[in-house]
Amino acid sequence: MEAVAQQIPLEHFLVLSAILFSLGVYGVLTRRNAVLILMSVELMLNAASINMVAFAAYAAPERAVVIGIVFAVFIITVAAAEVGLALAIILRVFRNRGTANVDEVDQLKW
Amino acid sequence: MGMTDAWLLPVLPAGAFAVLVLFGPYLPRRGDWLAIAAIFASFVLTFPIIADLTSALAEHGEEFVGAANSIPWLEVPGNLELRLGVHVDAITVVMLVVGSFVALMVQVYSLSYMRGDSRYGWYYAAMSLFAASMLALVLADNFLLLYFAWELVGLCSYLLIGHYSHLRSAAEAAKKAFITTRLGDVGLLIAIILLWRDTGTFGIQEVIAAAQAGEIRTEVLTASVVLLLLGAMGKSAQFPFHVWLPDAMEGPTPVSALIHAATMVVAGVYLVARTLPLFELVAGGPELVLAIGLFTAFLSAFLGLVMTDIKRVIAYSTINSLGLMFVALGVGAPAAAMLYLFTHAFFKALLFLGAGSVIHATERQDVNQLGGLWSKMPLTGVTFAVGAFSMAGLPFLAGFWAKDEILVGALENRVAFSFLLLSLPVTAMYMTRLFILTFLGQAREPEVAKHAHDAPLAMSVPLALLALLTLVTGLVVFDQVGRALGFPGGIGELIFLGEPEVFHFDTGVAAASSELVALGIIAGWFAWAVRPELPQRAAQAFRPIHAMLVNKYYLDDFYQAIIDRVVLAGSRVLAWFDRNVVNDTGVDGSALTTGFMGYLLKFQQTGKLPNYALAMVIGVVALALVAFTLKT
Amino acid sequence: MPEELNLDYSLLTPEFCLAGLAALVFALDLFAPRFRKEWLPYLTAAGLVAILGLSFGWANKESDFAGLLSVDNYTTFFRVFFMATAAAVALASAQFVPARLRHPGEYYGLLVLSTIGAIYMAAARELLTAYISLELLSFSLYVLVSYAKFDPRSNEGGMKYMLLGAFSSALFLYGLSLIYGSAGSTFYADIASAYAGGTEEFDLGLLMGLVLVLAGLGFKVAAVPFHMWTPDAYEGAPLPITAYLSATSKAAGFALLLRLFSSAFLPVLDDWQWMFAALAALTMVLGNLVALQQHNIKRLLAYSSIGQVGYMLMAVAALSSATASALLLHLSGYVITNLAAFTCIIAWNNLTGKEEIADFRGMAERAPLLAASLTAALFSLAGMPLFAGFLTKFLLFQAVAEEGFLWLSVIAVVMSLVSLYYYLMVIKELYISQPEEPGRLPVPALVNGLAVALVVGVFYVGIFPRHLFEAAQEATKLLFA
Amino acid sequence: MQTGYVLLATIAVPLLTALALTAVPSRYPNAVRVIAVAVGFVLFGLSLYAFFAYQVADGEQFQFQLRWDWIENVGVLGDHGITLHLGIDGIGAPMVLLTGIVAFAGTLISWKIDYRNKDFFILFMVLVSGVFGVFTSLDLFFWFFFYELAVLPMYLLIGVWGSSSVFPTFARTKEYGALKLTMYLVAGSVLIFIGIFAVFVEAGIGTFDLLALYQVQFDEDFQKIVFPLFLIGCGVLAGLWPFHTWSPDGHVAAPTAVSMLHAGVLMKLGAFGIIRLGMQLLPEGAEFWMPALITLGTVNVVYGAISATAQTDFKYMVGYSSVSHMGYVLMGLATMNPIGVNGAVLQMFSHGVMTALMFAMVGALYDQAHVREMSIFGGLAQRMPRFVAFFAIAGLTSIGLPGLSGFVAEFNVFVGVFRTYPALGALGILGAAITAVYILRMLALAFFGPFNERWKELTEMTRWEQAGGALLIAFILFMGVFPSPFADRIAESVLLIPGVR
Repeated sequence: MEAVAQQIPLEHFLVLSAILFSLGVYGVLTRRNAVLILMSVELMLNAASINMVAFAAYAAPERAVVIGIVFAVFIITVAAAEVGLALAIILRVFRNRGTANVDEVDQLKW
Repeated sequence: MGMTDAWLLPVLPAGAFAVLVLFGPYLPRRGDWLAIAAIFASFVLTFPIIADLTSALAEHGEEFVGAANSIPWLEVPGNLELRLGVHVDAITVVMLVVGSFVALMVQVYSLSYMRGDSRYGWYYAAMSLFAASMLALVLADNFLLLYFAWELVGLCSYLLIGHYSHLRSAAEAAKKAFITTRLGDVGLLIAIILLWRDTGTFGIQEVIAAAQAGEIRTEVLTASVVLLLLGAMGKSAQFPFHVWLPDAMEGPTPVSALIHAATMVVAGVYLVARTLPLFELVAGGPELVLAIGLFTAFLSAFLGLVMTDIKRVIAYSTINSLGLMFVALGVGAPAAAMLYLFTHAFFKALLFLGAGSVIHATERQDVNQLGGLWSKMPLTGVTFAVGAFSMAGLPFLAGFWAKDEILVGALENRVAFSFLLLSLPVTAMYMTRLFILTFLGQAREPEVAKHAHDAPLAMSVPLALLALLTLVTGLVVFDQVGRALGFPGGIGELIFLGEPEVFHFDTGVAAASSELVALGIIAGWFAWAVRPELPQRAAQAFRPIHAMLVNKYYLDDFYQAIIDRVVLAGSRVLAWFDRNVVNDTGVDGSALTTGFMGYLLKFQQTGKLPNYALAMVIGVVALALVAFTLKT
Repeated sequence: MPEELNLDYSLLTPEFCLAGLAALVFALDLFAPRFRKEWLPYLTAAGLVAILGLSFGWANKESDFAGLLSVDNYTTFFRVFFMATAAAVALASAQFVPARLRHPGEYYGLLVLSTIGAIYMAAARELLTAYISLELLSFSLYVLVSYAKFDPRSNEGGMKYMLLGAFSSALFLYGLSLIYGSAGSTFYADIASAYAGGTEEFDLGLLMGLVLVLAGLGFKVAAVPFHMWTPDAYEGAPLPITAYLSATSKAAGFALLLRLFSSAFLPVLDDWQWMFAALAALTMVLGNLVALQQHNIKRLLAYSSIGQVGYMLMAVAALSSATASALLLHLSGYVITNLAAFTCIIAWNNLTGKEEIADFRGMAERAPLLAASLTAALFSLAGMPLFAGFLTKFLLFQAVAEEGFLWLSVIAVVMSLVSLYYYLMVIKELYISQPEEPGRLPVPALVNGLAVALVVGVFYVGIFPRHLFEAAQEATKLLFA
Repeated sequence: MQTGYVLLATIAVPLLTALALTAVPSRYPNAVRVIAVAVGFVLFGLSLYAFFAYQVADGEQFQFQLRWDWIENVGVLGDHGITLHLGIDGIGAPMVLLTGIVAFAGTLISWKIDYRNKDFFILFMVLVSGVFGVFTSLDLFFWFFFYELAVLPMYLLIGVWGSSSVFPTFARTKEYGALKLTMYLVAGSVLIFIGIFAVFVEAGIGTFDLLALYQVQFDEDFQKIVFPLFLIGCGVLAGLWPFHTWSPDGHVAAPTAVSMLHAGVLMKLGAFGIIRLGMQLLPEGAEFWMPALITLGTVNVVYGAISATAQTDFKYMVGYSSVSHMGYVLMGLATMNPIGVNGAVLQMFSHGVMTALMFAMVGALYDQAHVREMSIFGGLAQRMPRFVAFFAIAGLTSIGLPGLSGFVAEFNVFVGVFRTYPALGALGILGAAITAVYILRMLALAFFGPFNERWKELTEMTRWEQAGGALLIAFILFMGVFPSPFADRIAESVLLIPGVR
């Protein structure tokens, strides 16, 4: 760990994750295809896990290091489950509506 | 049974009223006997009171201000103590005698006049209440009880004038009477409270005493006097409140007799006479009363000339007489006023009851449909004549003495005096006219006249008694005669507060008035008996004047216009304002605005997922920005 | 992280039982073809009630599992709370599910599983645990919302809920990561001690973390502007699930919020108090105003629940032991009331298949008892006396005012006046409008019984609040110990 | 002997009755009626007892006191918690009696209700319970609790059993009337609610008990700020101009018994609240705002009277006359002197009985004729003499005729007002004269004059209506002739209101 630390400061990881996160948000806001929105969300999740690992490696006190790592693992699992679930639902929508374009799925409003 | 027990007088008829209202239908003859018994008892009970009073007068003489007796009714912290109490002195006693006697006569008379009426029992109940409240009014020792009774009198007049409630005209007349008098009552109530404010008491004598002691601020006293007068004018039908009185003829004739002769309309005169000391304390107070009285008397006199309804003519004559009484009060001769009131009670009751028996016999009351009844109903004719000429002021009839007393009182005031003299022949003229058109000449509707006949006993007896009194009351003013008639000390002594010599009989004045009256009578005779076409020609000649008189100086129309155009229209405008501005705009408006905000806001829910996400992002960014700015 | 871990699994018995129950339900549906599916709801409810009774065994105990889950009165309170809710919803679904949905087994199983998630949200004292339990609850709900697989509206609601949920949990996670970074731990206690210094120095990680955590949880409790999913999900979801959403998912969100902010972030109160105040004001106003314009009963209740969330957020903003207990009281009252309302609506929907407000006309003629219960519930929501709503609102607003947020209370009071209007609009349909066809509807006795029981609960809270109130106090006392 | 359980009973009995009625199968409407009337009678008896057992001049400001700890030591409320504290003073006693009378009369009048009369009486009982509660509570929380409780059933009572009316220029549906009334009153209570918050926080003694709060000396500026909340909040219910418009529309829409109870008693709740919360809790604030109140009160009197004159619908006329008469109450309160306040409370009682009688009569007519337009009637006196007599008595009471309750009350008010504001007093008396105009106009128009054959099938009031009317008239006369039993009780307590001198 220390070795890495000398070469790459924490900020780089944080900036990277921030960029990832923003990209994800951007994607969620701009994409119209439900699946792509889901992908953007995944980007954001990854940003979060990068943060976790980075903090675990750099900032966290000795006894809390493991938490970040574990957290990252959990995030990955949850994300996977999330994708499965979301795709199932999107599939239902596609079956019933013939589209996965979220702008056309606006029967419920006001 | 002394003066302090006088509270019994109103209580008796009041009790009769209560019984009649609650159990009337179950009583034999609907309980009319009970009412009459009660009022008769009250009448009889006046004599011991008179005796007590005269003895008290004999004892204390001058400084006797009367006997009082009262019980607490309602006490409120802040020095508001309301009591019920009686106060008896000479004026009171005169009113008691007149009131109870006339009421008794009228009720007896009604026995046959009202027979078969659908609300016979109710009629007697109301009559009892009327008598009770009038007696209470004159006995009241404080303004509050006076107002109390005052309002009840108004109520009874409302009930009785509207007795034939199935007639629209009766309902309207009753309403008119009540509302008109009530306008005056507003003044009275305000005056009472104002006086209380400065003196802390409602007792009439105490207030007067305080006023004389100068404890009441001048402006307050002035205001309250004017307002008192307002109340009196309302009840006593003084110009411009007189309009209700002729319409009040819609009631049963006996009621008119009671209202005009002894009870309601003289209440105002009584009130002013009671509080005259207050008026005298106010600069111009008496003059105001005088002016109003004079104006009223003068205006009303002419109306008598053109009216064709027998009762209306008498009604205007009443207004005329009331004007005279106010004049007497105005010139500071309360004794004369009370004397006139006393005599007037009898002959005016007589006139109305006579008119009543005419109406009873012919079911007509337009003089143009009457005539030639003299032979058919002699008793009525004679008694009516007595009443009419007493009203006209023919010498040695009751009205003559009283009117001369007033004339003498007014002697100092040239203007008033001359106006009075002017009004004399007019009065005489229209009374003559009335008598002639009703009883003399040819019957204009023969078949009606044919069936006419004198009234049954129950009606004739009161007529006769009243006629007799009309003949003699004038004489009893000389206290010897009074004594002879069994009033120890003579009524004169009572009326003139123990000094008969104040009754000045000025032969000059008497002669003048007699000549004028004679002139009036002759003129009337000439115009309506000898040359009947003359009046029509006169009417043709002076059409506008005639029209004005027939329309009562257009006053009623004027008031009607005010009510319709101003009061009702104004109220409609306000109601519109309340509904459309206050409610629909103010109240509903705010509600609608809230709803509309909801309407606008609901469109943030576009149904499009990215917008939702955007909203969340905006929320985050906004919170973050604010957080940073707060921290740095 | 405590030095030696207390791995006393017995502490988690109720949740194990719940898991078992869920498994049983799944299994019965799958492998016991002869098993009468109609019995599933009763089985589920019975099981939940049994476990509920069991969980009383931990009343007034104070312990924790591995420093991750605390088992204390707070947890017990919410255990009882969530299981009772789930049981009620299960019963309310008894007629609905066979008529409208397929696969009853999964339906009830997911119900139970989500309950576990909700309970652990209340019990968690560590961020990762909190997150996992939150996702456990959410995932079950995503499925349940879109459970009517052939109903496009249900799919749409599910999709929006799902995607936005994922988005929000991403925000939440990122926030957590930042907190972890700046506090160096994910245990509430450690975070608290890390920030014990107070809020003098500017800490980007903390601030962004707070904002993002707020966003994530705000999404869960439907606080403006993170509420957008609520009306659509409510409208799309099957009716009992709408009820469940309005009850459990909100309550769980608040359970988590309350423990997290009262223990972990209490030292940095100044940093987030105003955020909650602002959100509360926004939420109250928007929820109640927009509700005025709704014509679908589910949507109406969605917005009204948003309004209610506003009231509860006030309590978090003016955080103190008083407001916390008032919040729990209001939450309980609100949930009971809402369940009563939904029970009647579900029953009506079963009988007529309608869910527009106008379709409720003449309910008083056709199903008097339901109409009366619904009216009672709506009056309670509007905060009328004799019902739970009056007392809980009064105490809540009072407590908030006490803490110096009079302005919030004023907004709240005015907004509850506004809310009265749209509740009255529903009541008008029930009682004043005439039914389009006459005749009584055959309401199952059990439904009537459930409705009456819940309404009795409403009255109980409204008239004899003492016990519930003491429970709420016991539950919140230790948060501020 | 005095026991607070009497007061508790006045609250609990109706509530329990409402509960019990739910058990009665709606197949037996007569059973419902009998129960309702019986309970009404019991309440009447209880209130009568409470009124006469109230001891004048025994030093105790509040009698019949009863305390029951409802919630102890809850965190929100500090250590005191909330206590159900009942008790009446000389002002509460007549109000309790009034409620008893009107409630009993209301049940009698409502005997003829057929449409779902069970539900009607359930709601009616809740309403009655709430009203009793407000008059007897000495605890801010419960005061407000019962205040809302009295408003709660109103919407359904009006909406379900009320009547819509269409006029040439506008229409008022019962839904509208019910909704406006409910929303408006709750809006008023919002202000009260906020005021209660403020008082509770400011006092800082952690209790809602009024007797304890009366001891607190609030800062003067605080009083000046908070008093208007109570004044307007309660004023709404008292029909204070310009917050009065719910009253005419609401009354027009409401069924008879509800109008009776509403105009008769609920509007008094407002005035009562101004005394209890306003004047007794925040005397200096009251001192400061009273000039405003008396101005508005005078506007009430004149404005209401004039609007009433324009009305062609019985109920609208009575509704506006209520606005006008409540103006006297407000004027009397605003005088802050014993006479005026005493008169105000007397007027609260008098107007309560009188207007209840009026609404009862209007209802008696409307239920037969199904129209309320005055001008299309005529000569009813011949067909229904008793009815007209009762109506006339009510009318004369409102005119302020001596011998009837109205006079005593209004006279006190006038005297009180004249003490401080003569000009306004004169206006007030003028308002009384206008009252005479519209009342007599109504009587002449609808009841006298030639009989309109269109109404020949109309019959006299039912026995029940006559009984109810007679009950009310009995008290009108009682107070009109023997006012002291009322005045003594009231005056004593009025003197204990701080700032009244």
